[in-house]
Amino acid sequence: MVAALNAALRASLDRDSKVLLMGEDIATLGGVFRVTDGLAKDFGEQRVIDAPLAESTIIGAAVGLAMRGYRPVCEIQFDGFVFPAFDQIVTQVAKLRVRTDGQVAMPIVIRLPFGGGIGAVEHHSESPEAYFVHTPGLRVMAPATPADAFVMLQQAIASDDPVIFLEPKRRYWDRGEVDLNVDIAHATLMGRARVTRSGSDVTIACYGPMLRTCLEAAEVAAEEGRSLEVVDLRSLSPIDFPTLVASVERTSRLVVVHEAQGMASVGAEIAAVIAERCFWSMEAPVIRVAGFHTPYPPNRLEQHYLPDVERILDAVDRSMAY
Amino acid sequence: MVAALNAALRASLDRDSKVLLMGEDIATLGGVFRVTDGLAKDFGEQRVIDAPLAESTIIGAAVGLAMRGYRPVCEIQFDGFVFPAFDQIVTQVAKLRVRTDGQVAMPIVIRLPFGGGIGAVEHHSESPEAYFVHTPGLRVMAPATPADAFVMLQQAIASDDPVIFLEPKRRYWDRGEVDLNVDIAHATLMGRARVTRSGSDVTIACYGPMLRTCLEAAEVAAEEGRSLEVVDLRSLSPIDFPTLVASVERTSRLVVVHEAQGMASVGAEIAAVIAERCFWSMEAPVIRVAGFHTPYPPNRLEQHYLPDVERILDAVDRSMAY
Amino acid sequence: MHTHGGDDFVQLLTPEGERLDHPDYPLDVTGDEVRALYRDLVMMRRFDLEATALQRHGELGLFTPIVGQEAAQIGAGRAMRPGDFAYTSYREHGIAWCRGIEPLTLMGLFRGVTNGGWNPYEHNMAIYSIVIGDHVPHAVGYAMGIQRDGTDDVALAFFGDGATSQGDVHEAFVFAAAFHSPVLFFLQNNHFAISVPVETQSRHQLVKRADGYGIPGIRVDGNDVLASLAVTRAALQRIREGGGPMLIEAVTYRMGSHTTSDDPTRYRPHDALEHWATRDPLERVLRLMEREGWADGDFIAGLDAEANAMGATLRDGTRALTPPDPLTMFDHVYAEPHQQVTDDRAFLARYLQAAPSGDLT
Amino acid sequence: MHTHGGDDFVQLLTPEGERLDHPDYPLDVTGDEVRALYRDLVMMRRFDLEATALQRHGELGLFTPIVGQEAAQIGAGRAMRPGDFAYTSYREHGIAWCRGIEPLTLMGLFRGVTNGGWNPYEHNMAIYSIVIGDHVPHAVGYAMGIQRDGTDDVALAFFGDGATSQGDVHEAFVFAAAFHSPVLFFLQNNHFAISVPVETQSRHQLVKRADGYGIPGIRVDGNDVLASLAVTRAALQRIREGGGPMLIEAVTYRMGSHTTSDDPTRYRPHDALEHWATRDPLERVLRLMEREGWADGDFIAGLDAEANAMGATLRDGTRALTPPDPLTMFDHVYAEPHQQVTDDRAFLARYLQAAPSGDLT
Ligand SMILES: Cc1ncc(C[n+]2csc(CCOP(=O)(O)OP(=O)(O)O)c2C)c(N)n1
Ligand SMILES: Cc1ncc(C[n+]2csc(CCOP(=O)(O)OP(=O)(O)O)c2C)c(N)n1
Ligand SMILES: [Mg+2]
Ligand SMILES: [Mg+2]
Repeated sequence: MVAALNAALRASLDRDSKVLLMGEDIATLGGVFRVTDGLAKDFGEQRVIDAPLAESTIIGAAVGLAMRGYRPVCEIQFDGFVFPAFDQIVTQVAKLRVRTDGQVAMPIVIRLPFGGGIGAVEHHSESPEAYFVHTPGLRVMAPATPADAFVMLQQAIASDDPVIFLEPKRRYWDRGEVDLNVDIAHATLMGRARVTRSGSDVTIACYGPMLRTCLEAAEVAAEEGRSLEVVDLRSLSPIDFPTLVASVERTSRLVVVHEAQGMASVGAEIAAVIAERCFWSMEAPVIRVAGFHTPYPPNRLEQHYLPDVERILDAVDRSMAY
Repeated sequence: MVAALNAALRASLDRDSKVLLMGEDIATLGGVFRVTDGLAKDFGEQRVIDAPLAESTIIGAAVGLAMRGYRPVCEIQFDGFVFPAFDQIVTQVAKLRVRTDGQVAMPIVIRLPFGGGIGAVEHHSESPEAYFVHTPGLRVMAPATPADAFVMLQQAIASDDPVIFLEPKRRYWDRGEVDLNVDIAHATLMGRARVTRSGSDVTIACYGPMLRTCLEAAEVAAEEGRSLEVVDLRSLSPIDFPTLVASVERTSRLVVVHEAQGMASVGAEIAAVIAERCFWSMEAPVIRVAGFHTPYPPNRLEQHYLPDVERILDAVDRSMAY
Repeated sequence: MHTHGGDDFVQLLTPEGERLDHPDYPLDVTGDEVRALYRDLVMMRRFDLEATALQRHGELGLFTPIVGQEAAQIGAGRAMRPGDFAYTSYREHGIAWCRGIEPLTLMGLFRGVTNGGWNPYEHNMAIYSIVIGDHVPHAVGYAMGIQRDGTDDVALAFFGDGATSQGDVHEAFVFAAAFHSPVLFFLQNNHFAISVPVETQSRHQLVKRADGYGIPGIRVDGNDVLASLAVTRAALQRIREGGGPMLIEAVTYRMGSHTTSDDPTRYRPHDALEHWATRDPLERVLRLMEREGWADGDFIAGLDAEANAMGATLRDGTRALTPPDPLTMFDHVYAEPHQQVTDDRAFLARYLQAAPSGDLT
Repeated sequence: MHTHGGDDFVQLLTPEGERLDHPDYPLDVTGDEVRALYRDLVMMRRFDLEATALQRHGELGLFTPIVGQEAAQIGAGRAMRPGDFAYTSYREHGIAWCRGIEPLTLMGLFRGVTNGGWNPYEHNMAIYSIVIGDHVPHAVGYAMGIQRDGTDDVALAFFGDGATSQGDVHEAFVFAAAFHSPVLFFLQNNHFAISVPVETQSRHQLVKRADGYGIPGIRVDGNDVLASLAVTRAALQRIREGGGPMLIEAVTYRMGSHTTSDDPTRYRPHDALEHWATRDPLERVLRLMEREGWADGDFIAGLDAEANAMGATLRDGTRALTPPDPLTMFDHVYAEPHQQVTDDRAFLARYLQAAPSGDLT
């Protein structure tokens, strides 16, 4: 996936001279995950910028650059370091378009490696998506595969809206087919979910790092004679409810899976909406599989914190038991 | 309510010499809403502190004061100004207890006037509670009446946990009986909801500024022959689901009301949990009444943004129509 | 504490209306130029009066008075070129004036019919920024854009003494210094952040902050429009020539309340207004003009008439500012459609149709 | 750019092991004292080697090397009194050592069995802070507490050159200056924030930042343990006596990688290591001791044995650090019960009982 993201950045830098990258350690080092590797060399320091160590002004400066006509793509090094920039994101990036009655665009992408499962120290494994989904004015996207990472990042950069682009860091090293010649304009539309695996018993909604885990669960379930339909949400704001509702109307059951803690989360939103829209067809309540209501634990305990195949199958069981 | 909060602060300062107040304009001025009026005079500059204009370090310094054994009560002047402090709140205040394996307590209260309806300019009418409810390690409370404000603020200050204390600013000027001699230890427990009005047709769950509006709606509904039960949540983290479930089991219908935008909100959490726990008894899906997915509008439009009696009754109608 | 009261600043016009020379900031001005500046000052003071009155009459929810700070702002504003870009807080009516934004346009925010009010690109001035400090990094980002465009424009960030405590303002200094960006930080030290005196933000002169970043700083008499003009001009010129960021601290005083909701009697030292009244920014220009014979009765009467006309336009125009259609609140949340907004908008549209008054609380 | 390389700092011991005098920072040290300091340095260097090796062998997820920075930290750490309180980032193993925290205790975080590891009150040192800058305001708050308690303790905040760009560090300066709080800011300029050279944070000496707040700043040779000790002692003394906050910039160099995951060959100038090797913090103390006849073969051999023993304890102890019971993750989220935690805990408890391995991914 790292290579796919790198290729997407390269393509975007090539396509539009207004695209700039900014972040900590992204130029000379090429990013701690090497997502920007080689880009400073090829596009120069003016377009691939090593910033001082200050997230708030990485985003704040991006706002000014956007106002001057640029399209900044900012990297926040890890999920846990996005909070110093929270004010600029929520108060300025998300709101400036509406505050100026549409006269100022905020074509800013904030790339955020997120999620756990890589054995990192604290603050390096968080899933802050709900904070952004709750915030009007932001789009939130999370690719789950290299192919989607390649397409979706380019779409995010091309969008005139600000996008929080969540990169599932435990999938950074995943390999997969990427069609580098895909026509971005005709690829799966931004904001659309995708039914990644069809099934008839229970719908599983997930995104980012959990897609692979959910597909594994579906494999195991299939062996046990249960047919799971796996929906990759891809976009978290907006959420593609039409696709999800259509799936749930077929299966009558839904399990939502994410790593983030559950209270007032994306899973809560999905459960609330589906419970309403599919009220007459649900044969079981929406079951949520999420991180616990604790700060992310020390990494030797993360396997217990993170939803895994077993917990997903347990939720499927509970759903089927209704 | 302002007087009740002032009395609660005074009582807490009197009771425990470790209690300190810190914020912008709280000492000499007595706070822009006069909640701290007179306290600097009576308790001195060492205990009622006018801080430099920097929210992040108001909270960050409170962390250090707490580590030195103090119990800081911080005022953030308005809801929209809490975001510069977001990192300190989410990363430090919420997590330090668990990060130190319980050895460091964070008895910090963050007072936050919140919500709209007072005709203020932008950033002065927001409802950021979902951000905090989503964050493990924080307690979130919102009183709706002067009497509760008096009790709950003292409970929050006495708690060893950090509390985001949301004060419904459009109710600041509400008057109501406050028993200044109430025994805090025996008052309604922290974290408990209260059935403010009993009814049989539909349960309305709300908190803070919306309680009065919901009670008004219940009055109107009663005239039309509909019996609404109004539950004042009081605490948003934790949420008192036992009380809420008991109510919904009686009425089989739930409407959740808040000013905050709906996506991944407190309303979503409640809808998700109730849909699951009351799956067999619900005669209608949970209906949510919330702010829209837009930044808070210019104040001349706020009446359209904020849930009002009509919108609540409309939701009741929709619930009853199932 | 008097660290902030010291007169160690650039002054070109004394309170008594005497011209001073300054080796680094020479300024030749003609009678016409001074008259033009005086007109700006007078219009701003009148604007302030009128807007305050409009608030008192219930036509505005709130207003942020400028009185006392006219010279700092007009001097800086008149030093700017059209291609420069200003980021300000909520009290820079004088900058808006110099950027060609009609006084009436500013009323939209305070009347609650918009959160902005003008097209930033038409005037090269961002909308007012209310969250303290937030806009200062924006100016630096804009300046980084200027660098990439290769023009000699400058971005300006206007902010107050209170704002200097915010982390964002510091970070903006860091970035500007690191990238040597063409940005002018213009700090109006009006001695208060609401009720909190500047000494709570710093026991040290605020201009000294610049030293720590290797950014040149200049302290100027903010009640002296000529000094503010000359110093800002010189700074802008230096920045245009590639000199990198600069900081100006304009020492002034907020003669009014913080906003019309504020009650300064609770915290303002009782003799402060008297003291600062002797340093009034308008008075000294008038004295200079009298001294030089640049202002006759006709000029003054003409100005008065112009101010009256502006006041009338402002009053009538403000009353005529009506809230937009409620559905417009959904219009610009996103550039491209967002389902949640579409749904919420549809809900409100249906709802408004059912209950057209829409105002039932 | 060489603004940061300049030797305009306090040095009491040259790289060649010669003692220098300094008018402001006189230091009388005995052979015993120097030997004790040397022991600290040696133990830290060994600790670094051992921990790095443990990481290479898969026993730690990550480690943050200290090599090169031993003198800055040991000097500062040994200047502290027990009642002082230290807030540090993740690389202050030398401070931890001086605060009596066993090297093994530090391994918990890096092995992923805890996010802390020690009781801050037992050692008067907060747990490591990973989010850059966050802990600096904590030190100021703690110092405000000291002021209210009326003791003469001092809070210390240790942070890096990269951290100086963070808004929180600036705000901490602002608060400390405003309240004249007893806090010592100790900045280790090791020339890098991961790959980013200090010049990107500031083109100007970092110690100069202090000037802007009216905070006295001292620049010290961070590879000279005697200078670090003397300067920190003097600063602490001044602060204890009510002198208010101070900043020390210790100029040093990160000889290792940022963390064991980092590859410095991608960004470190190729001759930098050679250059800085000539300024090694241990070497010069050894030379001094040799010169003075303070270190004989026995002493060196004894030290070596002690370091070996520490290494063995570290290796064995680290391997024995096992993850706590999964249910402990719920233990200290709140002081008082929270229903959501209670529910989640019950869920995991049931779940672990059903599938005791708990590790099925
Ligand atoms: C982040 C933030 N915190 C608090 C406020 C509330 N507030 C509005 S103006 C103000 C004082 C600002 O003082 P200063 O920067 O000196 O500007 P002045 O009002 O004097 O022009 C405060 C605290 C705010 N708008 N933003
Ligand atoms: C807020 C934040 N942003 C980014 C990071 C990632 N990060 C970890 S260490 C580091 C560099 C810190 O440099 P410096 O302050 O000089 O300390 P040093 O590592 O040199 O000791 C960065 C960017 C972080 N931990 N916190
Ligand atoms: Mg001010
Ligand atoms: Mg460093």
